[in-house]
Amino acid sequence: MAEPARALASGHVPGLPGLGAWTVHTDVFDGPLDLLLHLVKRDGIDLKHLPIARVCDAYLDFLERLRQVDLNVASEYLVMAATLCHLKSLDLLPRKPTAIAETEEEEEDPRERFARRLEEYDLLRRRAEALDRQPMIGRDTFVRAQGLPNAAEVLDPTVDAFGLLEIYHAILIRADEPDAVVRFGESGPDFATCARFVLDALGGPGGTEELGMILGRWQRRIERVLTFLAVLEMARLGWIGLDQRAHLGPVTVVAKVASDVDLSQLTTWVEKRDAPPPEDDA
Amino acid sequence: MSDTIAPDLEEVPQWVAPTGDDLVGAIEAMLFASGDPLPLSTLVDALAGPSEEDVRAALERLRSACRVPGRGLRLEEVATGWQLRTDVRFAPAVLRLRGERPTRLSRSALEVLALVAYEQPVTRTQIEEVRGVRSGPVLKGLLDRGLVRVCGRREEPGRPLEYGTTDLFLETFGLPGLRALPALAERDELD
Amino acid sequence: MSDTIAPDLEEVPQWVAPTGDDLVGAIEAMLFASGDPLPLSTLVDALAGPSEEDVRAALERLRSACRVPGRGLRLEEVATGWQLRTDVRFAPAVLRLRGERPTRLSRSALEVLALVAYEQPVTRTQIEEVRGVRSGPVLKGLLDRGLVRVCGRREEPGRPLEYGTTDLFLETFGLPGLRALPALAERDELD
Repeated sequence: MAEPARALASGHVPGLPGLGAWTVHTDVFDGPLDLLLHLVKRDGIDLKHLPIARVCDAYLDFLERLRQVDLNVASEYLVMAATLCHLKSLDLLPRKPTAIAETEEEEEDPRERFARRLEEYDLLRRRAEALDRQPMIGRDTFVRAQGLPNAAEVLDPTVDAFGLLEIYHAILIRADEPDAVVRFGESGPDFATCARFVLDALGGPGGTEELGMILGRWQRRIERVLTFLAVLEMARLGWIGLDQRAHLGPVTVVAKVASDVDLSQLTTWVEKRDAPPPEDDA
Repeated sequence: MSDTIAPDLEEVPQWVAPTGDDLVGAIEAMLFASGDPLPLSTLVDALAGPSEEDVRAALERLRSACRVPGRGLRLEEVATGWQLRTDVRFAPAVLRLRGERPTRLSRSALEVLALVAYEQPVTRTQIEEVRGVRSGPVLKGLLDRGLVRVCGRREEPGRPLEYGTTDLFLETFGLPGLRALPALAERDELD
Repeated sequence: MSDTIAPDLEEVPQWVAPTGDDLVGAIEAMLFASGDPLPLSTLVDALAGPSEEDVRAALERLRSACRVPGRGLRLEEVATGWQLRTDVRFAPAVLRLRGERPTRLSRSALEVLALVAYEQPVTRTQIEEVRGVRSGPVLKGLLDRGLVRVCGRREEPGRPLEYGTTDLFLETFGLPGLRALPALAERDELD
């Protein structure tokens, strides 16, 4: 960016067709103030004592060179040219008497106002450069990229590689069990029988047994399922308690009633569930 | 905080707040895991034990430890807290690793950003008056990048939007606050 | 690589490869900024100067430096390269900072993961046959978490997808490779 700006400013503009892509207002100079500031610095002019006539001439001269190499000049540059010509014309008029000029700031000479504006822009430029010298993320310094989750952050402390092995082992044992087969034509297992089976296994109040062990005694999947449902129902009724000490650990069933408890409540529930839907009254 | 973290004593062992070397190490781990800047208060709360002075002292120890030859990180205090960052000396190595060119702001963007930063709150009209060119698209770009935000409306005809900088701006330029902006008085710039 | 990184000599200064302390520092900065594990070859390529032996020696120096009291990070060589991570000793502090409990995998997820780990490559049908339940959603969850990946198609009718474990799986369970998965015989020895 700095290179074409220098080329233009020094007047050594190679008027080659290949350079037609240059557009002054966007690429080379960032607006007329930027161009003006560039000319002022190039010529070593003190911003505090801005010679409007000289600056105006330099500016017009520069625009003329741009025109000669057939570069488009944006309208804001032409507005600035008009402003400068106006200010230059003021130089030809006598200055207002000092007494009047001192009355109010509103009476400030437009040339001074213009010089102040250029100073203000110069300050902004310096501030922008100072900001640019700050270490910037993405250029001078980098923060930590979020990569794969950190093992220390995601690892379930209860499962390590050996835990994984235990689980694999358990699946293998389960898979070795006889296939769960439903035999048609055979009388199906009975919900109450399965409930009684659990209560018998527990052997009265306080008796405990691992749920997995109880279920494992059945050969067929349908019996295991019914027994599991019976356990849930009895837990709901408060006949038994379920206890799991560790996450993913074994579930222990604790009896709270005698093993010969009356199962009618349970069977009522089962019969209700199994009863055919009531006839439509219509 | 500890209530939600240790609801089950059987599973989560009692928290023992780190001290000494371990406090420094724990803070380094926390800053690393966070990535984002961490306010001092967040560290103090999470560590639940060491005083604010202890944590601050540990942060200073960590900052010094990063200055030892052979280290590639720096501990910086920015607007929103403490953050680990790569040492500026190693920016070329990081860029080569990423196969990236450095993120740069155009001069227009830097000008608008500097104006917003030093003069906030400012309106778009003010920006355009100082720069002498239309600045809408550049301003929009800075809004999109999250470096500038709308911070209000000026009570004047048309009620124009006022713009200011964001925390991300301070973070991006490694500034603890707006006061840390490089001081450039009008006088200095003429000297 | 350097061709794409330094297309403009005016803007990007000539690369001077770091040596000595600076090599260690540069590597720390690169690992920090990367996040993901970096293979040795990637580091060597990006550094464009030090030999593979130099880089390996610098990595070892960095690893030792992380073991000094007061450090909270560890340099580890995992399946896909070198990675800076928080020291496991400070995992409770990191978790407290985030107000999180460790992420847990459900029993179903662990079962599927165990099957994939030990039987890979496996198809979904195989998994479902062994477990006796539909396992599609669980498998998808593991794919999303990056613990399981599609590693091929079985040459059989329907060409079902085959699944295997990922590097993240190895990292999560602290395994240097699949061979390090404990065998059933080793488990029995522990009883």
